[in-house]
Amino acid sequence: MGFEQIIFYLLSAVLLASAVSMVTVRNPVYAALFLILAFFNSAALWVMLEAEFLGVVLILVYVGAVMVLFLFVIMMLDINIDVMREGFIKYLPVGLLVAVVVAAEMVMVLTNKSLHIPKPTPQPADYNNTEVLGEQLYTYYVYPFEIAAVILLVAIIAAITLTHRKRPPSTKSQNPSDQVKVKSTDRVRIVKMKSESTGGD
Amino acid sequence: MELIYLLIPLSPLIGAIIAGLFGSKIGRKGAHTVTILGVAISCILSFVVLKHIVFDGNTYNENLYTWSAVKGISFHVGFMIDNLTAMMMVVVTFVSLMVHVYTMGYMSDDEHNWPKDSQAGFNSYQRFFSYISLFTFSMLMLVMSNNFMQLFFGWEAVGLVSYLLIGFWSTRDTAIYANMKAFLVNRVGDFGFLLGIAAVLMYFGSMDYQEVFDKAPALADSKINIIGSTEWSLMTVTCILLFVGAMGKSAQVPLHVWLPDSMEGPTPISALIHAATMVTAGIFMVARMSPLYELSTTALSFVLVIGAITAFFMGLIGIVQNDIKKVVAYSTLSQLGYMTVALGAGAYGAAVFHLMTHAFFKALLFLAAGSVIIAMHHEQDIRKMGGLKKYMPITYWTSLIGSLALIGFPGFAGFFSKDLIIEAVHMSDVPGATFAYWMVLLGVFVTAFYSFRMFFLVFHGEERMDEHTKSHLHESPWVVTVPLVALAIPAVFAGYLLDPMVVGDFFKGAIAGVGVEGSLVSEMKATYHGVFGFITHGLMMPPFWLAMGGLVSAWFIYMRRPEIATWFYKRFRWLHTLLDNKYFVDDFNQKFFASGAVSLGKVLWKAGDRILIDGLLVNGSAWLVNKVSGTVRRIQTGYMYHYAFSMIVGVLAFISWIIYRTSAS
Amino acid sequence: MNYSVATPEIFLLAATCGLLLLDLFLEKSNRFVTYVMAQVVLISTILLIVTRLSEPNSEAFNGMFVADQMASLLKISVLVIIMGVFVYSRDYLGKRSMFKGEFYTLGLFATLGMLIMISANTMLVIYLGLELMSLALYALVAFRRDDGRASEAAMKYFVLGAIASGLLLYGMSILYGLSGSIDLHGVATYVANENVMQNVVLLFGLTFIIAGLGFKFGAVPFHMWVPDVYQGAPTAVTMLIGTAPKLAVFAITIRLLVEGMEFGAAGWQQMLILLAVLSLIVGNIVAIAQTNIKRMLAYSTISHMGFILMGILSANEQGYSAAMFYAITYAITSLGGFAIIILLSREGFEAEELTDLKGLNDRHPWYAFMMLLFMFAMAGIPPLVGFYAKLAVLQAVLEANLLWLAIVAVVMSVIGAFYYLRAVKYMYFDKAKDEAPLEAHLGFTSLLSINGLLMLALGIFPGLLMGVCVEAVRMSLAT
Amino acid sequence: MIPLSHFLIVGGLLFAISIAGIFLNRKNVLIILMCIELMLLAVNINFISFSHYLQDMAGQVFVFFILTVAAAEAAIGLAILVVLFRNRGTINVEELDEMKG
Amino acid sequence: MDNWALLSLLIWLPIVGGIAVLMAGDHWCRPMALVVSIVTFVVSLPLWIGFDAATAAMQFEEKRLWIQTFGIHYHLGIDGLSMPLILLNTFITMIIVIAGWEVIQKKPAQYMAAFLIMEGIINGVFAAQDAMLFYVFFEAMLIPMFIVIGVWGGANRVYATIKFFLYTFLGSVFMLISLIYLYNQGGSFAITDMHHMKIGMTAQILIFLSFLLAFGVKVPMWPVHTWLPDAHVEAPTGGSIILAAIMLKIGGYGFLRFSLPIVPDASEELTWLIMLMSLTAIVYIGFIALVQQDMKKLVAYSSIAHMGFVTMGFFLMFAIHKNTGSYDGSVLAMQGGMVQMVSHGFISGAMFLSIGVLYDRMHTREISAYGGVANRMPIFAGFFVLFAMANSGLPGTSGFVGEFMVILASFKASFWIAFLAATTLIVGAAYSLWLVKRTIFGGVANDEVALLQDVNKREFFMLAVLAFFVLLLGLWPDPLTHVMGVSIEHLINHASQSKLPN
Repeated sequence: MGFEQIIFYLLSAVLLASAVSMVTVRNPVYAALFLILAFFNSAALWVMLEAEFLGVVLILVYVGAVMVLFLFVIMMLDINIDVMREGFIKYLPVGLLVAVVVAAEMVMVLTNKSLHIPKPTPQPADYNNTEVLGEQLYTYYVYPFEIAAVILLVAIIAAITLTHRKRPPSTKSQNPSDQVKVKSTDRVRIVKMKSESTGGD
Repeated sequence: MELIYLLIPLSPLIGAIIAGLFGSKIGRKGAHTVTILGVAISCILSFVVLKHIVFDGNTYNENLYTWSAVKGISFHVGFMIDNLTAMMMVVVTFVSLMVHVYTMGYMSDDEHNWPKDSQAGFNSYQRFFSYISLFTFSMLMLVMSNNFMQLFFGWEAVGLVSYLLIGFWSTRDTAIYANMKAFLVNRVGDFGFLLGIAAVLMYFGSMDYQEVFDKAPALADSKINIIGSTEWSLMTVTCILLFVGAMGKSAQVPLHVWLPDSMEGPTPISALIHAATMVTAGIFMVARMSPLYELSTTALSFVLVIGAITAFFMGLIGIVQNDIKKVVAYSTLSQLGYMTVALGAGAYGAAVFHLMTHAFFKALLFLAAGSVIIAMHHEQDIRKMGGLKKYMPITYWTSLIGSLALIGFPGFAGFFSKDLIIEAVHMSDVPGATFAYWMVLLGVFVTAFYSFRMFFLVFHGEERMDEHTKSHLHESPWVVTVPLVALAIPAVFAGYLLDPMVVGDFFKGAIAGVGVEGSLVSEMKATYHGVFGFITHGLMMPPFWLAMGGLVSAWFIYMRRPEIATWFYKRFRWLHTLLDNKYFVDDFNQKFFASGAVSLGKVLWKAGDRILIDGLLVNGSAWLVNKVSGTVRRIQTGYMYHYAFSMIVGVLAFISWIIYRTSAS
Repeated sequence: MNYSVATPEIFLLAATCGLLLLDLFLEKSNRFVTYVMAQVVLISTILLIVTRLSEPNSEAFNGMFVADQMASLLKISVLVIIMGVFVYSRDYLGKRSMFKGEFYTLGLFATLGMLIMISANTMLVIYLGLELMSLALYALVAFRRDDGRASEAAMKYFVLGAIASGLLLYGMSILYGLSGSIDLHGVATYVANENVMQNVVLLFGLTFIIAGLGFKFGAVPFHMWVPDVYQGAPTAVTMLIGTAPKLAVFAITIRLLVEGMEFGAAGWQQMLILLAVLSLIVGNIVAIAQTNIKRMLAYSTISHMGFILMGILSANEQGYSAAMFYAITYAITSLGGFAIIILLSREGFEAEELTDLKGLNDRHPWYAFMMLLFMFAMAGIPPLVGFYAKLAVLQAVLEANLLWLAIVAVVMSVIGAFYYLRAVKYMYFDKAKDEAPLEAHLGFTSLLSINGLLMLALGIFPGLLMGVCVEAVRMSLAT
Repeated sequence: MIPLSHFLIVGGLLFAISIAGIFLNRKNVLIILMCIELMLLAVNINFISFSHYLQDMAGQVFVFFILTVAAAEAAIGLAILVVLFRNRGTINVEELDEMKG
Repeated sequence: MDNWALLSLLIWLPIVGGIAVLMAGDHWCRPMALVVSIVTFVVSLPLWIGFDAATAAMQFEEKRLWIQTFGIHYHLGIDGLSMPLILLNTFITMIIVIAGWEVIQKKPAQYMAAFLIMEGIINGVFAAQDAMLFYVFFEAMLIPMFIVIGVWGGANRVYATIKFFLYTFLGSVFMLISLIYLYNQGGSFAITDMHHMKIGMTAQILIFLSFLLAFGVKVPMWPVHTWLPDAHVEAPTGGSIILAAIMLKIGGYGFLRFSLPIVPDASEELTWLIMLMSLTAIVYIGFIALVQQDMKKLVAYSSIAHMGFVTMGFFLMFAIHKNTGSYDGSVLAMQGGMVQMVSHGFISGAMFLSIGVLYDRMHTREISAYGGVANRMPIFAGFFVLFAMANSGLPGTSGFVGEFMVILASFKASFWIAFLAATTLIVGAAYSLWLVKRTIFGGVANDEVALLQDVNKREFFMLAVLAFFVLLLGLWPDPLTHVMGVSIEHLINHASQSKLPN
């Protein structure tokens, strides 16, 4: 077993283990962290497959943005984690059975000889994955690229539409411009009063 | 001449239409005038035709219009006028005319027969005239027909009018029960009749009498299959089927049950329809078809036995009847049996002859009974009559003539025809003839007994009616008595036509066997020595003595020693019960056929339609779909993971299937 | 590069972005302008497509975009239907504080997604178009933010939709691995040289593709989202989801299965048969048990998708054109059906239950008559258009020698007729329980009338549209 | 040398795990969203392995777009989640069954 | 007379007229509907006058391409089989309009419009020469009928109308499959092209069964008849009339137009089945009719029994051929079936109308609620007895003609077929007369009956017209049989030749 293989199996094992943990772990924060671990491992796998750019993007975009978003939401929605895993065991046999059958069948099919493609020769050292990909994206794949842009736009619009809301009038908040504009007369009212009679018997 | 033939049936029809549709406009007088005029024209013209056909020796057989023509088969309406037809036309129109006249008196107070709130009672007088004229038309169409279809037309049409007239007083439950029963029983006969016609059409390929008769000899030996491979003679099957029709219309056992009940109708129609004309249509039909019957001894034997049974056993019932009309009705049944026996023996001429004489004297008897009923204020129970002789002399004497004619007193019309029949049966060699001979012979005694039982109970002895009725008793008006007298004449003298009609060649060409060497007719001819010879011969024969015995017994038992009747009643109570219940045939029919049909209908409806088809198949499948729907919708649990699960299972199933398939191949 | 081929899409994108900006500067009271502008955009897009109708089939963007007859026809239909949705939903949105610019921008983006799907010629663009449409629709379902049901529906739709996308993608990855191309032509070339029924990997990939498509169609067993989303979404959005997207999904199905894998027909035909039969059975039978009218229409949609799939699985040109005719006419029909539901609703009252239809004939005979037409059209009773759609599909199925399938289909449509009849029964035979007057603006009523009478007109003269569909399919698949 | 099928099997197993995660998880919608991310990751592994073995950039390009879409999807998914939480006060999957049948 | 587009006019005039009536609103709808129906009737008369009875070819033909994709033509034409039925339809519609004149107070415009539209559609059914056009009309008819029963029907109308709809719909969808199959095989939807196609035996059997289901339900034949009693009972008078008088005929017509000429070999093979079903209808249903407590149900069941003669008459040709080796008598049988159809149109229409007259007064159809009606309504009673007699097949009325011909012809096929068929003489009379006895005759049964008023002029007119036709057809059926003769002969010639591919 060569070094490459050892690395591959190690990464794969960790990847799968973290995926299983993500699915089974009780606390959603841990789940998110396991997912991040899975992303790291697969990013490494991708690098092994000479897809350096995508590996980096996966970490930057997924771990850096998407998963942070997830964690943010987890924190924001104060969820009672005690009840989170109830019934998991109850449904486990059926679920496991289906999952195992799916996995078994997938393995059966994916080892089929028609998918046997010889390992290509490694790219030369000066091969720049990012450059090739970038060139393809901005020339040949410009149309999908534009669509992807629209998709992101839609995501933005949708997210804002759904979550952004005007604060209800009852909410207490400051208004800086009003604060700045304030004058002394607004704050202090001088009231003239008659002096009280002090005399008295 | 064609115009005359056309006018004969149409003039009563026109009268019927006018009286029926415009009865309220023309009033009672208009109605009876127009209908009587119509029938009178018809009657007169019938005599003209009689002369033209019989004496001038013409025959007529033409089609009037095509009812429908279907490839190879055409249905026509047309007339065939020969001696038989001419005679029937005269009988029908004459009796009908008499009945029309009589009706003016009988129905004059008809509105009393209706409840106050019944508008159906308005114009019922006009309606009645319309019906009997319509009947005359139908009957004429029946007898004048030259083909089977028109025969069936008339056959059913007279049935319809009979239905309407039996139920004329439609507010009476018994009447409307009786008319339905009459129609249905007739329909049973028609059922066979129609099948017979179908057989004729199938094997003879025509509906026309003449064509059928022409082809008959060639088909005499044809066989047909009905059940399995058993071969039946075509002629036998056809003739028996046709005769089933006659059994219905002419009230032969076991389809006789409707006739006694039909007495629920007003008396004029009992006379006209249920004694003189319609009920004899069956006899006429068989006589008309005699060329076919001659070819099947089996059928004749069947006819003979049925007739014999009817003649004797129906007569027996007459003895225990107390309703004046019922007695006459059973006597009619019995007499129809005589005619049928004659047909069965092959003496068609004798049957038709008896038909004619019977028409006169039986119409007479009915009308006389009607006259009594009017006088008694619609009381029909003979036990509540008696001694009417002095109040109603004309009725009395005409009744006596009728009764004597009925029992076959020598010299009266019935004597000739009935003796002739007995004679013919005696000579016949059709299987069953011996049985029939004894039946008709005993029937003579019975006939005399019940006829005079009634006669004595009505006209003689003590007056058993209540005082109110008695104080109003008087002879009927002229419109009633004139027809009585007019009918009494032929009741006496019609018999003297014996010479030409039966023994002569009067029916040659119209009825089979006439003028053929070696046939029954020729045998009878050989022993015949003129009318008076016949009478003197008759005086020495058993029928005469039996008749006298019956008459005397009736006189002795009911006039002299009524206790004998009581004793007899007590001693033979079972017999009385049997006779009084008409051999339980009605009960059997009611229980078995009527209730049976209703029960069967209910079972079929509930078990078949409601439970099986509707319940199980139709609503059942709807229920099933609903049930499945309710179950399947529960799969839609609302839980996201179940939804996802179903998707995954779907994919999984596909993959498994693919792997199975590709690895299998 | 020939960008002009994609002019309509480019215009729609630009105009939608413009509308997005415009809306920002509009007062709430002037929202009507957004509505009008959205309609103008749609009409203009239609006109742009129409001007290109006579041009031959052409491709753009390195073959990723294809403009053919089928695409033009489907696009026009989609745009027309979206216009209808906008007209019908205006008052509905207004009364429920949903009359916002975002509805229109998201709606238009979804439309753009559909157009992209229709013209897509590679798996990549198919996927992106699908996602563009789906994401916009997910958001629209949840558009009524204060409605718990809507957000539940949106969540279900989103999660299941994402799973379906995952399945589709997995299938695409397998196809890519086998053929070495994400281009449909490349896939087609590969499939043409393979013995499909022996190639387990190809069938494996195909399974995932079919599952993904089946989800978008709402075919059993991938249908579970349909009833919940139909019921939960605001009716205006349900109307949007239930109509135009079916056409887009039809288009990508044709692209993937027919243009990409026509030689693999033997493989996908059998899978589609299963989906079609299950859809027909489950859709029709479960619809009977429904009391909620939107759920009922959801199950009815499932059954109709069964018919569309039947057309496709016939794997002949008659079948494709029949399915196309079916999809277009069905979309128009169900548009009208939902319009009636909108009509029955008013401020503070959602017409949800079938019983809300009671006595419609007494309340407003004309609307009742229109609904009658929609219902009988869905049931497939001539002379309404639904019949010809079924006729065409059955013809194709019989042409493909699938007699038993045709029998299942007709038996199920008899069962299905029951719940359409029940709707008619409520309208015509029952007394109204709700006497409130039915109000609608002129645009609504006139469009509804046109929509209803179109059922009849297309039923009496179905030849034209049918001919166009046949021609479009023939022309498009000829290349 | 690592054969292609090994990479594919890793992808396949990952796919299976994510599927199992989706329907085994009955309490938290967030986990489901994460499972979806995992599923897309599995697909991406497939694409990249194919891309590498086929020496074809299209697979990588596809992955690029999948990543983009996945991000957008996550944004919308989380937005819906937030809306849902606001309306219902829960993201428990078992309580999202108001509509059924 | 070559191209006046008379048939198109007959289809579209009432439909457009119906829409106009709908628009006209409740106030003017009645006279308008009457005018439309009369005009339609008048327009239909030239069909009779200009009809050439010497040819079996289609007359008054119109042909235009309709749906190019499937080569479906808007092809109309009539022969001796369809022409009388079209006239019957236009005639009966007039009666229905008059019958609903005062009775229908609820949404009269919709009521009238529904019937006028239905008239047009039914004319289309009889005139269509393209199978798909036929099918479209055949199905379209369900919609107005569904509404008519459902809106103006009785208490249990919803069940009845949905049952009616689904039953008939289920029947016809299989026919659709068969028609498409035939199209796929022969490339044409023209009925005449289908007549000349060679078809294998298995296919013939299946096609025959599908046609049997479609038309058998419509006729209706036992055992798919149970929708009819329900539909009749619940339908308003007009609905019952059109149902019995016209709709049932479409089933019979379908057998002649489709089953016999397209799949003669299967028809021959399965004649036993038809005979079995027909005879069961005659005997079994007859007994069921006997025990009905509801007048309409009784007449409905009797309709089923009478239609048994129609189907029997149509298929006797094969039984006759089997028994005698020739087709002699087949024409008589088929002719009988056709006459029975037309006659049943008048008689059952009249019966339902009569029941409607009673119902309008008493608001019940229970036989037991009546008795002695003749005492209060003598004129009506006269009509009723006449129609009841006609219903039981009395010679001289139209009811006799068809039964007579069929029974006569059936004897050629088998004694037992004739025997069982002839039992209708007894059973038919039994239920008809028992009905008459219980309702019309007898003493005044109760206070409601005592308050009855006799028919008014409108009712008298309708009943009289129907009575006239019942009698006319009974006394002189020749004009009717004459126009059908050649077409029937042609059909029998055609159906007697095997269509199996060699």
